[in-house]
Amino acid sequence: MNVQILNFIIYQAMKSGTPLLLATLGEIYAERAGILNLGIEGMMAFGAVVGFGVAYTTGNPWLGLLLGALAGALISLIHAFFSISLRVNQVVSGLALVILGLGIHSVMGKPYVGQKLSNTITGIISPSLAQIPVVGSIIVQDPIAFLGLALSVVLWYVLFKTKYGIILRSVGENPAAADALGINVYKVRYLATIFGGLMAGLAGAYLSIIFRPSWTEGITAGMGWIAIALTIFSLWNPIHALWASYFFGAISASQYLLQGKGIPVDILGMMPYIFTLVIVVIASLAQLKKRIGAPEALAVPYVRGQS
Amino acid sequence: MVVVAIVFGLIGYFAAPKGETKVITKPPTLKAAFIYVGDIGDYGWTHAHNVGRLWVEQHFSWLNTTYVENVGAEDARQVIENLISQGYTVIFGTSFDHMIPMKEAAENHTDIIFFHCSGYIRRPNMGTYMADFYQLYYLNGLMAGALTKTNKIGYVAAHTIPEVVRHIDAFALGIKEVNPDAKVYVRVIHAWYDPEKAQSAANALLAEGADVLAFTEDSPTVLQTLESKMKETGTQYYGFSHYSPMQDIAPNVTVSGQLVHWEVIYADILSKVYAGLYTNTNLQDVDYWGLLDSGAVELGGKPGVPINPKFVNDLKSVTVTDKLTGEELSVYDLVMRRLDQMKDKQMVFDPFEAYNEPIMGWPKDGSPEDLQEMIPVGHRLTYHERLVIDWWVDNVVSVGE
Amino acid sequence: MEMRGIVKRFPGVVANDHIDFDLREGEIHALLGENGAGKTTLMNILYGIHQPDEGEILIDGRPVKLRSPRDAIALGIGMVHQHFKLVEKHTVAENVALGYARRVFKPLEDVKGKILEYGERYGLRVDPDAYVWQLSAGEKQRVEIIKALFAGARILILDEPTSVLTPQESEELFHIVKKMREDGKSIIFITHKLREVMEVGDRATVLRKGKKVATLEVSKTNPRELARLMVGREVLFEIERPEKEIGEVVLRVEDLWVLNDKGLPAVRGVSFEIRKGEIFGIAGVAGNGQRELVEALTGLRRVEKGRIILMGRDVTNADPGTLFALGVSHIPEERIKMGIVPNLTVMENMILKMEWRQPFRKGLFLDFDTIQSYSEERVREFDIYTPSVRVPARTLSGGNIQKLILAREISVSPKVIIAAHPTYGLDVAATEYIRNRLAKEAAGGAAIFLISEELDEIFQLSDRFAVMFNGEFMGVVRPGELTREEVGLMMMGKRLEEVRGGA
Amino acid sequence: MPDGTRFARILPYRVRLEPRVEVPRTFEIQVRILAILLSLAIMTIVFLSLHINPISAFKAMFLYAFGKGILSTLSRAMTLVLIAIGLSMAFRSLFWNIGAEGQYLVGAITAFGIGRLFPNLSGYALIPLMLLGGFAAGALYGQLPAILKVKLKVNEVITTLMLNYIAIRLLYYLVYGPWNVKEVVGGVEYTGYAVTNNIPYQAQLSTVGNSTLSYAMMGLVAVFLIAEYLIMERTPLGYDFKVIGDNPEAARYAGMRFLRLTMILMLLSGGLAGLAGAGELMANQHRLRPGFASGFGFTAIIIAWLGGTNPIGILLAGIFIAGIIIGGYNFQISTGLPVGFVGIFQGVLLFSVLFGEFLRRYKVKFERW
Repeated sequence: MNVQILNFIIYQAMKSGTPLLLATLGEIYAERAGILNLGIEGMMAFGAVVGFGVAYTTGNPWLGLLLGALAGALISLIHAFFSISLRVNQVVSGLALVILGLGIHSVMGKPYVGQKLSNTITGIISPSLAQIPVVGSIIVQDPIAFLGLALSVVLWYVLFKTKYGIILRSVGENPAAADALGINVYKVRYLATIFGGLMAGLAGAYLSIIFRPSWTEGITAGMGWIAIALTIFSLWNPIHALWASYFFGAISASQYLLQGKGIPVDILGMMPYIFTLVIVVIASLAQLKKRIGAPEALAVPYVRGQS
Repeated sequence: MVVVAIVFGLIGYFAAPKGETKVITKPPTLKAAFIYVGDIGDYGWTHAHNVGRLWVEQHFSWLNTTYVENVGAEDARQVIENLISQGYTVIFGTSFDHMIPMKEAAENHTDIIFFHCSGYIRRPNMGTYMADFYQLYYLNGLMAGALTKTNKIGYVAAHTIPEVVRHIDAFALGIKEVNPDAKVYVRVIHAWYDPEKAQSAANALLAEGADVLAFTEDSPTVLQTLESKMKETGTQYYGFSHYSPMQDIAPNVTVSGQLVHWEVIYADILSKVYAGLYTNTNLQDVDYWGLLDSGAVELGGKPGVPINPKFVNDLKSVTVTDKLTGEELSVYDLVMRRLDQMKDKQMVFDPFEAYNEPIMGWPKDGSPEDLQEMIPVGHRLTYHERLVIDWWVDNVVSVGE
Repeated sequence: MEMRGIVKRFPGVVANDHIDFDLREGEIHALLGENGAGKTTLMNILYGIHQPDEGEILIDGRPVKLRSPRDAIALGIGMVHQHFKLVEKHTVAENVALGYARRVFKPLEDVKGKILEYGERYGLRVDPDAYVWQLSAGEKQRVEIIKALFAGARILILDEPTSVLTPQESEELFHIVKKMREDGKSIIFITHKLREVMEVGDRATVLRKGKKVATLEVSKTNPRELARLMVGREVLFEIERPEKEIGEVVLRVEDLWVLNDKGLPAVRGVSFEIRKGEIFGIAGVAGNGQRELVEALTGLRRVEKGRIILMGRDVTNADPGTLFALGVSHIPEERIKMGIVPNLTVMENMILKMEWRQPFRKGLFLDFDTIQSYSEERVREFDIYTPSVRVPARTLSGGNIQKLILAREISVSPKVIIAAHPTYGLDVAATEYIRNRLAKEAAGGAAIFLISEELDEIFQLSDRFAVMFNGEFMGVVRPGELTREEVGLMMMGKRLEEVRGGA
Repeated sequence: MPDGTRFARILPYRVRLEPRVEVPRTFEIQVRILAILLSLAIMTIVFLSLHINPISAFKAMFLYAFGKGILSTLSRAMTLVLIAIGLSMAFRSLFWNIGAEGQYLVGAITAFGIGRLFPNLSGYALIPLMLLGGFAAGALYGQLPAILKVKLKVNEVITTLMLNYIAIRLLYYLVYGPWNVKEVVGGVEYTGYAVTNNIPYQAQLSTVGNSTLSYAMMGLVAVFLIAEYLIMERTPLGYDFKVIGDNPEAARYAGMRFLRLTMILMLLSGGLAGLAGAGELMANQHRLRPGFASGFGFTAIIIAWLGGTNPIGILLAGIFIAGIIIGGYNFQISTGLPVGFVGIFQGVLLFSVLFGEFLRRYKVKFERW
């Protein structure tokens, strides 16, 4: 395999992997707190359109990213309210969020159709470095890609090595226990859900502002669903999420290398999904074996005094 | 629900100022409706059609138009019935998907006039129209062949339907004419619109060594990818804009491209309908095939700019021989000469004519090895042969299928 | 601390009816009452889990509002719940740090030291790095107490602390509690076991049906008086045991090995047999393999090794459906979680497991007329209190739910009845009814396998019983052969021989 | 009984939620009507915030959908309801079948394949054969998630979703590959286009007038609505489904055979989606094309939830949602507003239904702090 190909795969793994990673990290935190949010697709779409709108009108991509993320957080509040306060079924609430988010994004996006961002965010431009095998394709990545990398480490540390991590995990495992120690379960869950929305919104804004700095509808193209699969595959561990996302990015990119070699395009096109299917099965097997697994209280509304 | 309200407040903020709402002023005497398969937001196919619609809307005081977007075949008939019930008497279906529903509707409503784009079924009250790019792709090919350093030229294809095959072949023929060593690599994403896939496919082609890309996908993604790759790696890449003006989106890589002017066709059709030349009984053989001579299509990545000035000199510096006259000239001049020849109604030149040597190719469902003579010397593909073209020119060496 | 005129209503019931309760510095105050008397509710109010509808709470004479445990903890109130509130997947240290880590980073460092320190001071020994799911009930309880101490509790509420402990572990607990009293802490000790009140209590408050009956100095009273106050009448310590003869072997278990959820052997080579008309009891502290044994017998858990023979037929690893069809009824430990389908009606619950059987199924369809009349008979026969058989089962009280299950399981005249903690958490009336009913069924010729943590129940009902410890039988004896204490020793892992030898 | 969720202290009241012990049937209906009204109210706010006259917007939508366009609405409703029936069964026994889209597709694909295989069979044989094939295909496609869920505890939301994508790719493969169109028009054979040939004429279901509302589909919907009711409410099978849905532990305790039951469940749920796909192909579209998958499987989820546990409810919900979709086009035509509003409407509606669910389950009590 020559250098270009190698660099391409690594480059693409990180490039298409980053939005997945961001969204997955958010979902991991939400689910660790016991909130299943299937609405990622919708939150991403909303974040994408708001982010682009802001970046476009203000000309400031960073502001776009910020508000895009906030938009994701805002819309995630709906899910938080319904699943935490109203204790409704979280699966359905999540689906509703998807439908709603996609609808809003198409309506809000209309004015920006075919528009291009005057200035966007790029990585270090250094042709000489870019040629270096492996390293080159990483160096040229944009800041947010690195942010994702850094976040997965930080979030891993916070989750497993800090007091907040203990609180978050406990709320997802046994809310009654946390409650008995005076921890506000509802607050923690709200925050976790909002954080999930924040990350999904960021992922969306990343797509519209950095991944391809121009507006076209349907920009999320099912990534939100993949993120949910990756959450399970990574066994709710931010570090696993990192390589899982990159691996998925690599797989879905490499199908184009295999084209023109006799395999039908669409069979190749199935690869990423079959792959996801397989890894989720593997993950489930792993769960059955080890004591790791979905948080005990995942998707179970907490009612003080019950259970 | 508070949140919901806030969220919609936001939409209000973003969408309200620009959110278009039709106001009907002049008393319409002809009501025409356009059915789009995609979003007018795709900045590709549907967008281009909508530009055409707006043009006629503005220029014909006697005309009033409307449109419906995101109409797939499953709903086309319902939508058509609805439009008819609202008094629209001319209905344009802009997607191949609309062919069958329109045919059925045409048979049910013989008093209504239908025009279907990119299809092949006609009825006494249903004509067809198409603006085709193969000549432009050929011209793009001439430039691509001259500019490539790696002799590897990539093409990101949405689907390998005849239209796209025709374009890729014309592109390949252009390349071959100026640079016999250059090869064409085709990557298929099986989506008319999917930026993520287009981006991956484009990068894959670059990784495989291509330095020039053309594409069929309803977004500027491929050009943007080239632009950013060029920034990152410092290598000069070349690309060709598709359907809508994209040169300004990627000014450093866009050499030329194909532009469409559906308004030309729409204006012609509608004025003829208005004048009573087209009726619900005489459309059986009305089939528009908009080429350079009609002005329905234009060379370039930006209206009025056939070639990005940035690259003019590079093209002038390469010299080739005109296979018709045998004289030496620069690729730039060749492009311009061919452009004029094809604009001319006489059609003295056509990419799909074999002049001094036969055009070799291989069947779509075959492999590059089994080459055969596809166009014998002196033959020019007939209209129908072009319409159903299902083979690749010999310098197309790798196609995802 | 003082609680005045506390009233708490829940839909349908008044859990606490104008209850006054006070606690002195450095005393152990036993809160006595049957299940459902309102003890736990009262304490949940004191701990801020519930809010009283009426009444006030004073601490050091100042009225306070307790909106959540957070408030209670702030006021130095700690509670050890009957069902431990621990995160099983986390370590002891993490469980403590959850509430009491001062530092954001390295949260475990500072708590570990103190855990060990408390271990020294009060004899609360437990390994901070152990995972909770690896701990014994006693150890878990210590973790809970440690958590309360971390909170700086001056008032410690222990809810039914001994219900999961061996007599010996209980002794340790009493020891710990007394040490804490010496430290000037006040302890509320919730229980329904008279013996314990006499042993640790300074004062005792007795509740009955949500009302306070009396508060008295333990030194100035005796078990019988307390018992009378508790149940309102003399408890009958005997139940009538109809004449019956023990018949042929119905169920034989040979060298049974079963794994628990963690994949470790929970039942290790157990063998026994039960005869027609016999009640075979299993005494022992929860978590010593009883649950796994029951699940193996009822087909809910794989048998790794050994055989189960029912009426001479090998039913090892048969599925629950088959076993039920062969006449094995199961009164599950997890009454509500397992025994009923809360949102289905009483009559639908009455035919669970039998929905495919005649006469409840006519052809493709369920015959609701038959089902209804059948259910109504059962409701009458077992005097289940319910407005109609068409209300959702979840609307029934605990006792009636248990009767519903009993009715369902017994009415099919089973050959074997597996009864796990059949009276756990039920009031005296229901308990009495169910015990009598089981005795009657045995007399009627069923073989009954009875698991219970209530030694009284074992002593009262069983013809023979085994004491189970760590997955093994410490021995099989008849009631009366051994004293409570001797049985307690066996529950602690002494084999029958040793106990006899020792005695 | 629990004290309820605490809302932010800024509220002057503490909100307590008390579970309702018994819920009268009428209340179920009231709650759903309330949900619809609520969603209309919210949409009104949305429209107003965008300076759109809500009255004219709703008129544009509903007057057409339930007036001139009623046949289109019903035709769309039939397909959706058929899917929704299966979904509501699955949801009631807690199987989150998000894969109706894929099951719908393989149903259509198989039906088409059968039609392609026996072009000369008479309609009387071919039509039932194709419908059956569609059902069978959907049913089989639903088995993998069922088995994986029971055997390996694999989350069915993911598996069904991934199978959707795979089914779409399969469709592409067939449409561009082996089943690609080959038809002669005006002496020229056309091929390579993004479509297949028509299904045999005799397999095209006859419809009311020149609408796309087919008698066969109405019949199927009627039959399966009744069937669903009987299965869920009157048979031991439905009883078992409900037990699994309400308390899986009890089902385990009762010795129910999860694998078998879940497979049967998905046989029905997936099968109905597949049948709907076949019906849509035979009644309306007559050809496969890449865009044949158009989110029906997801729309049906909303219907299943809006409709609740009662077949009439599902039917009405289906007609209502279909009305929003069909009316949505008219809404576009007459207001020129983007179709995205239809999505927003559906999202809001689904949340409103959830809100109704909440009201059905809890009494809300306000208390001073």
